Amino acid sequence: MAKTISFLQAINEAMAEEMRRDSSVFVLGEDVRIGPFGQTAGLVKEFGEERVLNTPIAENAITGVAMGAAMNGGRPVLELMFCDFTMLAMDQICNHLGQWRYITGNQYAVPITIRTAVGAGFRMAYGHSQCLESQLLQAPGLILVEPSTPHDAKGLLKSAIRSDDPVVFFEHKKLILGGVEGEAPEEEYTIPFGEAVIRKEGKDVTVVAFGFMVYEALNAAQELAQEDIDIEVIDPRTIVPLDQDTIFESVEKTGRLVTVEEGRIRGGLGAEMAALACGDYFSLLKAPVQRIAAPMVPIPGSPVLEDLYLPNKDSIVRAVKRTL
Amino acid sequence: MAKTISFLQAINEAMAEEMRRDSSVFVLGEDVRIGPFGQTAGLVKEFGEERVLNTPIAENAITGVAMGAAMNGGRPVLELMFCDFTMLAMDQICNHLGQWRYITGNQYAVPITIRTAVGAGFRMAYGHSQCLESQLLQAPGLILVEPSTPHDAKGLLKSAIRSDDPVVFFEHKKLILGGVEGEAPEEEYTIPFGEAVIRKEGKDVTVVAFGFMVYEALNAAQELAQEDIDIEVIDPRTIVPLDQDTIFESVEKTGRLVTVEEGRIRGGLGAEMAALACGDYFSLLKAPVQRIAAPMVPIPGSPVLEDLYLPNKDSIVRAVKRTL
Amino acid sequence: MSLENEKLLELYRKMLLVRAIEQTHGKLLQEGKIQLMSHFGTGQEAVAIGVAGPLRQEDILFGTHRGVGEYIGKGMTAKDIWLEYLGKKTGLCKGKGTLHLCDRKVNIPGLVSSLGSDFSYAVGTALSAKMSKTDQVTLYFVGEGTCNQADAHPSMCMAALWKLPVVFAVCTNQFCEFAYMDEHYPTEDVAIRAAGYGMPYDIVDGQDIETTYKVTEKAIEHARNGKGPYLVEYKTFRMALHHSGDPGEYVKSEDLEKWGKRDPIDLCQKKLQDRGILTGERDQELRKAVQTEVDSAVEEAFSGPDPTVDDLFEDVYAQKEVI
Amino acid sequence: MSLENEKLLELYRKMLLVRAIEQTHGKLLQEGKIQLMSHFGTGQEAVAIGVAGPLRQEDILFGTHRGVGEYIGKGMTAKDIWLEYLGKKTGLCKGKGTLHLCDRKVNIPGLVSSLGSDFSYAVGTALSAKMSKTDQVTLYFVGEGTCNQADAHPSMCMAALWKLPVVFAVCTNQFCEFAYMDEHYPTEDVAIRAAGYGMPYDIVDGQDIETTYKVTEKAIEHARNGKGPYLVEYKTFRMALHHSGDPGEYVKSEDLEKWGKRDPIDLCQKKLQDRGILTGERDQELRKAVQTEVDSAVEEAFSGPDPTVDDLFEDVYAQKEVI
Ligand SMILES: Cc1ncc(C[n+]2csc(CCOP(=O)(O)OP(=O)(O)O)c2C)c(N)n1
Ligand SMILES: Cc1ncc(C[n+]2csc(CCOP(=O)(O)OP(=O)(O)O)c2C)c(N)n1
Ligand SMILES: [Mg+2]
Ligand SMILES: [Mg+2]
Repeated sequence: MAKTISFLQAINEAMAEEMRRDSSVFVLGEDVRIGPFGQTAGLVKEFGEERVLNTPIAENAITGVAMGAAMNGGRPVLELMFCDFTMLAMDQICNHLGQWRYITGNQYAVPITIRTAVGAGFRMAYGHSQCLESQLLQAPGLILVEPSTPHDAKGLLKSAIRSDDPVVFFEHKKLILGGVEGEAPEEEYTIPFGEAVIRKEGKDVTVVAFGFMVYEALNAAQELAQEDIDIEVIDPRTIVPLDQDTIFESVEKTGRLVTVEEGRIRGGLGAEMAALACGDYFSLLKAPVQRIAAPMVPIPGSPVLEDLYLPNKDSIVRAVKRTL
Repeated sequence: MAKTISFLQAINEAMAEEMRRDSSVFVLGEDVRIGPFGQTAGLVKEFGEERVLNTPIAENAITGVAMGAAMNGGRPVLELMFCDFTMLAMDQICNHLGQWRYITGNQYAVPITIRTAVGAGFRMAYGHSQCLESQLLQAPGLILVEPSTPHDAKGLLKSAIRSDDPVVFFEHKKLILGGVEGEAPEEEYTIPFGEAVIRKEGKDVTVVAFGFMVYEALNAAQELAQEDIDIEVIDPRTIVPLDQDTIFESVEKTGRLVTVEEGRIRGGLGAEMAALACGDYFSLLKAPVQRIAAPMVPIPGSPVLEDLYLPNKDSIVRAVKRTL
Repeated sequence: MSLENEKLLELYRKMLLVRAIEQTHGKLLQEGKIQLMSHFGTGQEAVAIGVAGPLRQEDILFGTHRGVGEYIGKGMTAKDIWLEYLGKKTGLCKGKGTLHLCDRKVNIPGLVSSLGSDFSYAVGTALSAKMSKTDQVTLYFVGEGTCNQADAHPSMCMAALWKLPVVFAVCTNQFCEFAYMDEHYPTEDVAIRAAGYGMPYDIVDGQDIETTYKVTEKAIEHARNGKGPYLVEYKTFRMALHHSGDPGEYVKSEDLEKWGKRDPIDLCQKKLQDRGILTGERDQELRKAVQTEVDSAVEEAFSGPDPTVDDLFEDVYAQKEVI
Repeated sequence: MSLENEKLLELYRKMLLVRAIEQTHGKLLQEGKIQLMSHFGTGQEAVAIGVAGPLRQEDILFGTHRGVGEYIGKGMTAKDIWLEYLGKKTGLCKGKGTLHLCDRKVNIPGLVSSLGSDFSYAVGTALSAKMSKTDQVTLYFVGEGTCNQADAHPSMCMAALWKLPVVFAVCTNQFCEFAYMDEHYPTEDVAIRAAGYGMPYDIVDGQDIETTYKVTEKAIEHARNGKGPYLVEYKTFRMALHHSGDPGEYVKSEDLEKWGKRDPIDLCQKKLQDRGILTGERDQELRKAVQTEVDSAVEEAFSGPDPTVDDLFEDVYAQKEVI
């Protein structure tokens, strides 16, 4: 049985279901009792203030608190309101969180889920609009997830909460706040990490996009179809681990790769995919890999400039054509 | 007139000369009056405690103090002892330092130099051994410098201190502590950013390596020469801006690219260079790009494991051969 | 603590201006004419204006996200604010900062997006002032919620350790986003933390502009005279919601009622009238003039030039080629 | 404040063991047999052992980089320490942590590399203890220099706000690396900062093991009884240099002399002898036994198995395939 849920609801249900299932799961963050964007709204009613904990404004420390709780039997779901604020917690996330299991020789796992909102388009300027997923590529030991549909958001967040590895879970504001809806099973389900989905099959060019950019890529596909260009759109869903098999099976077919991300280009996931492409998969390539991403500039507050800054359907269309 | 100086001395002289030249230049950091690794040793004698400021242990805040001072006419040279600790200051470095000029519409520049030590090999384990240069690739507005010789260290650090843009300057521990020496002019000199140096000319394969890895690459070159493989070793010296011209003129000649870095592979500078290679420079490539870098694991304390973790001459030799 | 007539009148006018700017912002939002997020400082004007009032032009101010009080107090104009708010090329930040107000003319180095990241900037500007032996003071204006941010601590420590000319002005408006302060604080007051660094502090009423001005003036002179940092905590109440998207149900109506009776503009107006400085008629004129100032600023801003794609790539580095 | 004879003797033995481990570490370094960085706690043994002493096995301890005192105090063995120090596969952390000692058996969750990053972990472990309604206490042991780290602040704030069972034990050894504390602190004491959070605190002599033990015991019981966090500051002196590479000239010889007269092991030895608990002969036996324990631990460690390339890729994730 399927039902229609919004992206926001999907996140909310995933947390609620896991809190019901496992009493060691709890939610903490700044204003999570109300929910600045609404993902955690209502949880306090069902689970009480003890399991839905408002914290002071101190991102590095609350990340550490979640980590400490996880070392001692808790399974915290931490909300860092904007991904921009994960930069405050980079010491915890990059130096410790993903490394703790290893340096303690597997004595201590740190099963926490960090949920954080990414994305521009709301005229919030430089420090509330970034997509910083790729800032975490260099860190070992983390799982990085970014869903594009309510179905995936729910299934992947449930997997994240159950995971014994630390997960950073990115939620695009346009999906949370935009009222995006979709089908999801009534029944309990989870989605494993590392399995991409082909959102649209196609034979000419492989386009890999995640999060909100999946929709821009699908729009590009429609537009390109009118010129008889048939692209395949792949949504990796998890950034780490990355489903190389699905991506490069597609490239084997098309010989062409366009990577799409809303984050900045230098050292981004697109760079990593391009590097994989021209490394192990070099023989598959028939054309230069095209990277679509934001330029290496801060996000300006001006609506006009913000729109110019963002990758979108049009830049994807142009990139696809460059590969042909 | 040239003289022989050590890498450590080069750093020290660059700071001393700039402090003499410009009274707004000052040095701050944890224990800089003595100098944990010795780079700042002696400065306090010449310039006094006011211009050589020991700070409390608080990396994000001392970075912010340096930034504030720079907004108000100072030209601080901040030492963050280990690059691992730059993670504590990522909010300042990534969210603000490189973005301030832009979001203030060029009203406020933030001319600071952050010097920090990178590199493993000293059995210091997971959080005192990393090479985190590529953690800053995603941040706009920064200059990233990593010299491999005393000559370059001095000239580039002087340029960094004079730069009106924020610079992060990486110093490899093996170069600082290893007593590496080299020639440098007696006279005043600076080195512009964005100009790579060809450390060894060669016709078969282009190997790009920076920092300490330049020496591993040169050793690999010697070994490969015995098998009549003639590699070209390029030292970009600055990671941002990256001298694409020199690198890809070389690839035009060789058709083959090996990237080398001590940092971890995913999303590293090697990924970025590989992405450039299979993007704009795709037609030059005759073989898959090989990335040599550390694996996606924490740095273990065990000497045996640490040695296994590190890229070195042998892994470079193997990579070069894979391209042929 | 009473101020000269002219001074008090000027502060009153500034409070009116602040409220007019914010109300206009609210109206434009409601009418769907702009998307610009709002965090209004309604009810807190006596803190913001009182805190910035005693600063000299060469003094440095770090302000907050909440409204425009301290920016107006320090000398920014409604016109400059609106040009920037609307992201115009002719804005102070060329439309790139928008809400992140910055004005070099009056020594406001900008507004950070991560709360508390600028705690240390204020220590830094004060450090450089001390190093270059000017008598410039830095005032760091901050909400109580932000005082829990980690960097508050080493920043205050360094300010005290190095005896720097910086004043920490804490606006305790009882809220941190959607929660009362007591969900963030184990204590009633913020200011007592200063004692941990040997830093002097005061805790004062934030509704009376004469109090806020005078106490801040004292703290600033303390700092200017080389005696080191000072912390002042102003008790006030956020009559506005946190921002335009705030559900607001958590705010107790009795609090709104209680604090509403001590609106800082009303209090000041009464004082001015009681002292015979202001007639009802003059007051109406003043309010009208202020609204006109705001309206024409908004109008000019709306018709200002937008930046273009070239501007997107300008000002990242000193030289454009680096990107 | 006096302890039972057996207890005091046991603490004395542990102090001897700590010093023997550290002296042996120093010797191996000097002989060039190991490369392992050292930060010795010579002269501070009464703090480390006194602080860990009253903890139960199920209580959690976060220790410091300085020596092995608190680790021995909490129950780690010389053998486990040396296996890990030498990076052996049979070490507690399989040779991956080395200096970053961690022992789940005795509830030591590990040692961070960035000073102060674990301030918040201690709050987190205490939070989960409170949530799961155990009476487990967390003790966070820390140097005064590290108390300036930013996270000290929100961590103490949360501990007090949520009344968590955590004790902050501050070892003020007068130094932060190569500088006296006064280059880091605007105040004489660290502990007064606790008052800013409404947290009770004590400041005590760190040389007398009975004092350190008893005061810590009181703080731990306070926390265990649901009364919230407590901070204790122990005044001691770092007789060792910061680490093996420390030039050391900055240390005043009169300080070494003064504090040397109050060596915690000497003080405890005298107490034991005065009270007739320990004879000179028994003392020699004890010291010899302790050294033998250390020597055989070192020997066993040297001949322990090294990890292999497979181990390099183990333990990054719960499942290996993810890498
Ligand atoms: C680092 C960081 N965390 C969280 C936020 C989101 N945020 C914006 S305003 C605010 C509340 C601030 O409270 P306070 O400092 O008391 O100021 P007030 O809003 O009451 O004026 C929060 C949490 C932010 N901007 N930056
Ligand atoms: C974040 C961070 N900054 C700096 C260091 C380097 N460091 C190691 S020990 C030390 C001094 C610590 O002083 P204190 O906390 O008083 O402990 P003590 O060494 O005196 O025992 C410093 C600065 C570090 N390990 N981590
Ligand atoms: Mg507030
Ligand atoms: Mg100390």
